[in-house]
Amino acid sequence: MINNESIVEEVVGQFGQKVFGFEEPFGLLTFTTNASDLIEVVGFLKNHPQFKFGFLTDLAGIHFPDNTGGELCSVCMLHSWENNIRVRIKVFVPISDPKVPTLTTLFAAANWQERETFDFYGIEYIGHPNLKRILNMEDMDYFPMRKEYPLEDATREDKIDALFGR
Amino acid sequence: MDTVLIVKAIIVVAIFAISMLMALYETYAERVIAAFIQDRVGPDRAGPFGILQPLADGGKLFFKEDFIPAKADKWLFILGPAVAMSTALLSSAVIPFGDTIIVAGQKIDVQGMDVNIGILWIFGIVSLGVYGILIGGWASNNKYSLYGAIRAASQTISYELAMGISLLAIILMTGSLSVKSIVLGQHGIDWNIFYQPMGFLLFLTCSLAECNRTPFDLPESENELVAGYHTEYGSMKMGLYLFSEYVNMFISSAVLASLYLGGFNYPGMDFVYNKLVGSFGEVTGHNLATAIGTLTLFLKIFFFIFLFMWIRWTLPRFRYDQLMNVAWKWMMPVAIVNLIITAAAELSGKPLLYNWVGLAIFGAIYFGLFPIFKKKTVSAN
Amino acid sequence: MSNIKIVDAPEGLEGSGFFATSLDKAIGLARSYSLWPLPFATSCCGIEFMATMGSNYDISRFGAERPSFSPRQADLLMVMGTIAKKMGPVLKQVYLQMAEPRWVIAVGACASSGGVFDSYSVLQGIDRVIPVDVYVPGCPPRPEQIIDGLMQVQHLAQNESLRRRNTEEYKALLESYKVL
Amino acid sequence: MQYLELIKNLSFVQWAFYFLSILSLFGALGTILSKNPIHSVVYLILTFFTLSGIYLLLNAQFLAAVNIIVYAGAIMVLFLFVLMFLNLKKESNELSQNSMLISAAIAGGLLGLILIVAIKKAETIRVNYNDFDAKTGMIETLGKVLFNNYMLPFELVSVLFLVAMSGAVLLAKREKGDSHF
Amino acid sequence: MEDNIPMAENTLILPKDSNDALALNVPMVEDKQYSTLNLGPVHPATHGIFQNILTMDGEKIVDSEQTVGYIHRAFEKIAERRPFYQITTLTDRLNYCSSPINNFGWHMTVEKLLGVKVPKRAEYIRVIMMELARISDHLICNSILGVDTGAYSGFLYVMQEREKIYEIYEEVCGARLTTNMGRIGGMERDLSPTAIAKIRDLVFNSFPKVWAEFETLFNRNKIFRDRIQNVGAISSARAMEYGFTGPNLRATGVDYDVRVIEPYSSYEDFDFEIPIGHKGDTFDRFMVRNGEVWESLKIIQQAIENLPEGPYYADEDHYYLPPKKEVYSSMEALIYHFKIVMGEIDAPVGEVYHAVEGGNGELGFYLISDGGRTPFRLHFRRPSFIYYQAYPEMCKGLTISDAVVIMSSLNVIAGELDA
Amino acid sequence: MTLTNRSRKTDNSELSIVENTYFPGIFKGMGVTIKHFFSKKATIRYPEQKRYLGPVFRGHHILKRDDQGRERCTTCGLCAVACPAEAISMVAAERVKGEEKLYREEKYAASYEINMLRCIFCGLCEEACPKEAIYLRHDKFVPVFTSRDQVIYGKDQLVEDMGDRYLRDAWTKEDMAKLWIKQ
Repeated sequence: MINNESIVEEVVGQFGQKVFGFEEPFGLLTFTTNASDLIEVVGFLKNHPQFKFGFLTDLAGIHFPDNTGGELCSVCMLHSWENNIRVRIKVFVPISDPKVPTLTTLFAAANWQERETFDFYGIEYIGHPNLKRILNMEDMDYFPMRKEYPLEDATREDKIDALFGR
Repeated sequence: MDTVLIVKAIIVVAIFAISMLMALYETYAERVIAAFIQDRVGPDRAGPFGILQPLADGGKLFFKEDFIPAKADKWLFILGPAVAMSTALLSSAVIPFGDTIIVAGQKIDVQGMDVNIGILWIFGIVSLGVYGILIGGWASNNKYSLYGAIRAASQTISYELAMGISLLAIILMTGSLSVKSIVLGQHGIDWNIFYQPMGFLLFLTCSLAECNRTPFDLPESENELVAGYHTEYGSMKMGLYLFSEYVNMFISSAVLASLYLGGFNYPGMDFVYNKLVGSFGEVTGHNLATAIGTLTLFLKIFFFIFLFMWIRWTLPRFRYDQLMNVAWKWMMPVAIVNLIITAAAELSGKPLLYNWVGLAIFGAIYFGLFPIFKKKTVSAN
Repeated sequence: MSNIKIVDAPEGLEGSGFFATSLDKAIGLARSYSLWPLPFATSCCGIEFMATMGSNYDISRFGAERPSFSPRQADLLMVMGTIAKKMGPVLKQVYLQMAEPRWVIAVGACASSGGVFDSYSVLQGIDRVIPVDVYVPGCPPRPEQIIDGLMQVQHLAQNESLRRRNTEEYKALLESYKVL
Repeated sequence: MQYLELIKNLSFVQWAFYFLSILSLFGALGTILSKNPIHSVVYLILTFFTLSGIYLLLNAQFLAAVNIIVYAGAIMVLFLFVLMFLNLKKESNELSQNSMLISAAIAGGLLGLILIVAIKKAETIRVNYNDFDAKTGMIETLGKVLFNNYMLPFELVSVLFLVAMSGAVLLAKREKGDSHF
Repeated sequence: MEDNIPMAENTLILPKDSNDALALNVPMVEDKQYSTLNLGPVHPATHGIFQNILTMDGEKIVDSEQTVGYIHRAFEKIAERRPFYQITTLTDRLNYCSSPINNFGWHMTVEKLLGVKVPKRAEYIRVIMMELARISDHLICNSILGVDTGAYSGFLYVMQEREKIYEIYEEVCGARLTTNMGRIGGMERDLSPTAIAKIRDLVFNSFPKVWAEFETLFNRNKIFRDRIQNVGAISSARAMEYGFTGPNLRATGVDYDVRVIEPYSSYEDFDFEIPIGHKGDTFDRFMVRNGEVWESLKIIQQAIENLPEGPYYADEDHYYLPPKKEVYSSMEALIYHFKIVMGEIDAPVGEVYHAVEGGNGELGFYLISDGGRTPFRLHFRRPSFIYYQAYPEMCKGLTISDAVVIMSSLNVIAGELDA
Repeated sequence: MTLTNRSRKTDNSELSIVENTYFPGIFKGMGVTIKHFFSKKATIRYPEQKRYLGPVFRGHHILKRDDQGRERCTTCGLCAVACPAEAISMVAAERVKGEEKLYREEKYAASYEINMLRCIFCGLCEEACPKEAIYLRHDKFVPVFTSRDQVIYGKDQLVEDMGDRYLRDAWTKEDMAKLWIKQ
């Protein structure tokens, strides 16, 4: 029976210090790896004969402004259907040089999700076949999901912001 | 002589006007029939029961800004709808809308002209109808239009063949190319449909294709080509295209009714004729009988128009290659088989019986042998 | 059927001076009952437009059932759903391709004002790009409200003179949207 | 004045003839003079039409109908069909304008010469109105002639067309691969 | 080339030496000219707005390039500035064909974060509503497939049934499409007797008939079959690569269904099957959706028959608004009322992923909470966005008519696609 | 790949020879449509016929008065905070002596504006209101607008008209539950 412990065991056994920060929030195994090892780790999990993490469920970016040196996080979530177990892998990169290797070599589904993350956070996926903005206009010059950018459209006129501490 | 000419002129003008009026109200009928089929009520605001709806559409289209896209070929852009409309109207000339009327002691055909190549005329005009679409679609300088035009052209050419061959069977039976004599040959209830059920189905299908109606409405299929060949047309030019489609439908229905459902013939017509002549006198009685015949024809036309719309609001449409397959691999062979059966039946001297016998044999062969063919092709793959 | 409002004949058609009625009225009536919509449906409101076209509400009663997806043939641009800033130029182009007379309905909160999406990517109301004749509130509006909007456009069409589209004010309006 | 008199006295048929002739000449000229091939085709269709009209005047109804069905209705549609696919913007004139003109002039002149000779040599058959069969040119007559006097050539031609058709089908199918050969 | 080797046109001649190669440096196959066709953004077949630039060889599609984002609305950014309960209104607009699924999916995510246990009755009501939403979603998709192939009437027949589902929504929550149904911790109100009667009437009487009729119209009609069979097929391995979920994946023959694999909201109580297809073509997608509608009906029938008695919301003062009467009378209730409305619900720190089976597949909510009144980060796993990538591969080599059909059978919802 | 034991293959049986002639499908379909042709029509002729929208439909906003005709709103601002579209704004004022007939609480809304084009009719304001002051009417829509100036509804359009009071079956869900039990 495969459970979180056996995965941790196996992954740590394979990669040692390259994987760290194991957590289990709400039963979902989460760990961190370095950008340089991401492909290897994900590929290992995908091709593992027992784990069979053959499905990339989700790929997203996160911005932690207070986490100096690793402000941007690219998180991907794998799912093993046969064993019905999920795993979440995080990669932290500095905002000054946000470079993460692409997962498109392993999962075709990563293509647009990485483009979206690039669009939102400016995380550059090395080796991505077509890394350009997907949802926003091409000529946008900032990454809107980063925390420093305001939500509101500056051109809205019909609101009084002074009310109720909004 | 003069009265005859005047009456003839009146008939011609009336046929023209009726075609236009029919086209106008076919748009209304389409809306209402579509609505009823779809559990709706259809237009009911413009006039009682929405009866003024076509006028509203026409009025709007006339006063809509008429513009020609900058990249379009100006003259051909204008020529397209004009050709479409005129070719649509032309073929009504040879359809006998009734028997004869007696005016000033002379019998006059209720028909634009009775040429002895009537069917060829219809055929020729129908084959020209595609020019309107082709020219208009090309002149718009829009890819969707071009695709629509190309589809229309290939579709029309393909279906004309099957149409022609299925018509040949009729010509074989009656030995005449004149529509009038074909109609006269189906006196009473001796209609061609009873001899040519398969030919009728073929011809019906082909007329659907020639009118660009569903399931053959690829040239203007709005989910694929936006509006097909008339994507760039607005105002009355597009109105002409729409009208020409409806005029075509009317003409097709009339041709179908004349060729297969006996035109102005109806069962018991001799009895009615004799009664009318007996009670109203020679001239009035004859004219009244003709009027009843014309009414019958129009009833048949209405039926076909309804059928066309009914089909349209039921069936999905073909894909381009399937359309071609149906034309060349299904309809053509079947039409040829039908022709052979008809020829044999004609030779046998008992056409009605032997047509059905031939069809039965064909059906038996088809349903008996088809599975074997199918297996072969499957194994070949 | 008895309680259906039927269009009255334009005034002046009755009585002796039957040509006294202006052409404007007749054409206005014709236009108002033949508003072919261009459903510019982007999101949720488009589904409600489907419901409006559906059997239960049946927009065809107003003669507006023939959706013209080609802007050349449409009289009424129904903008339904969020218009993002990326979509704005497309919308404007569609508007430009339409032939006069043309009307625009902004259906729903997103199209009218941006609605709940007060964000960097959403256009805060399509009236920043093209002139709008009727705003329909709701998110999405019920079919009844969409029909209300359509009837409002019918009202506008009936009361519009034939020459309105040539007037200076109208040109100035278009000029202000830089669409002339 | 004399001409005016003449024009006045023209019968309906003659009027129609002159009208159609002028129109057909106009169409023919348009065909060769217009720059846009599509326009040329449209002019050519017009020419076919007027020619059909002239056939009708000659009481050759069948010929008129067939002319429209086959030429205007089918062949020209295909022409137009093919032309639409072509990229018309590109000038594909390899010959210069001058050499084209010269060669066209020579060819046209030769053709004209032959025509003149032929017409000069030709005997005009005068129709005897008394025993002229009004049905000449009608389908019945045509059919009888075709299937009696010219039975063999007619059948041969149909066989030829069949061969051509099957050949065309085979050629068209070849594109897919060599499995059909 | 004086040698007398008979040369067929397509015979490939191998160069003998470099000189010969130069002489043969003529393209053997004429360079084909491709045209491009712009399918969208304003095209009737793109229900919702996205663009496909198709490279066409005649009627054949050689390649296509997609542009999305025409209704990008920045859900995730807005969500970072809104209290949890207001995000429900955003989820309404994700996949607007099946809003209740999104609503409840979000509520369940937050409940998972807060550790709220929802009573059985609320879960059953949720199941009923979610399955109704699934039906209405599949209705739209399948009948639009009919519209795209040219048969319009079937669409209007089933839209009447959809209208009935709307009426049920209206009875339950007060809106038709963007339902904003349910609250964190349960439902905002119980099912009314009218609503129950309407649901019963729908699932036991009217709907099965109409759906059977719809199937007669389409399932065995050869024209329709020919249009959709063997069109846009994708293998299950490829589909997995592309992250397909939901009916589109099941059409390829993989029976992955979140409702069964990771049952939520009491789905384990119900007996239903997972219809799966054979080769993943458009016909399979159509049939899988058809089958799922029947299965959803079965689930609703079971749920409405066995609807448990009891409260319809979790008895959690901190998260569920107190009754209005208590707000007037008790100070405590008033404080909770203010706190909940202001969004100060003391959410724990943590990250949650919760997936539900949405109309188009696995709809996931990835929520990171830093304890504030709003999510720190909320990411929606939108199935349409992920599987729509496969579209160019699916329509390559087919005709434009097929492209349209594939697009509508994929059921790409623009709101979900662009978020 | 099968992950569960609950999967069922869909029917993809081949069409029979007869069905391959197109006719059975066509005739069946036409049978269905002609049946609908003669069936009862589902259409609601809207401006004349109106549908009952259910007891909880979220339509036009209304600021309720109590039975003495006093405005209930106390300008606490919860509705504005709860509004996801941020469409509500208000200005509070203190009630002065002599105004007890007008306002129920000590604080009242000097102005209360809702931007009707922003509003998404989610009903959160109604739920947030502790004073049962704001309601979304179940019997009335917001009308359509023809210009931007009309869209911000002030108190004159929102406050209940005592001559034409807004009534509904139940004002809170608890009342409603009681009502259902009676049924």
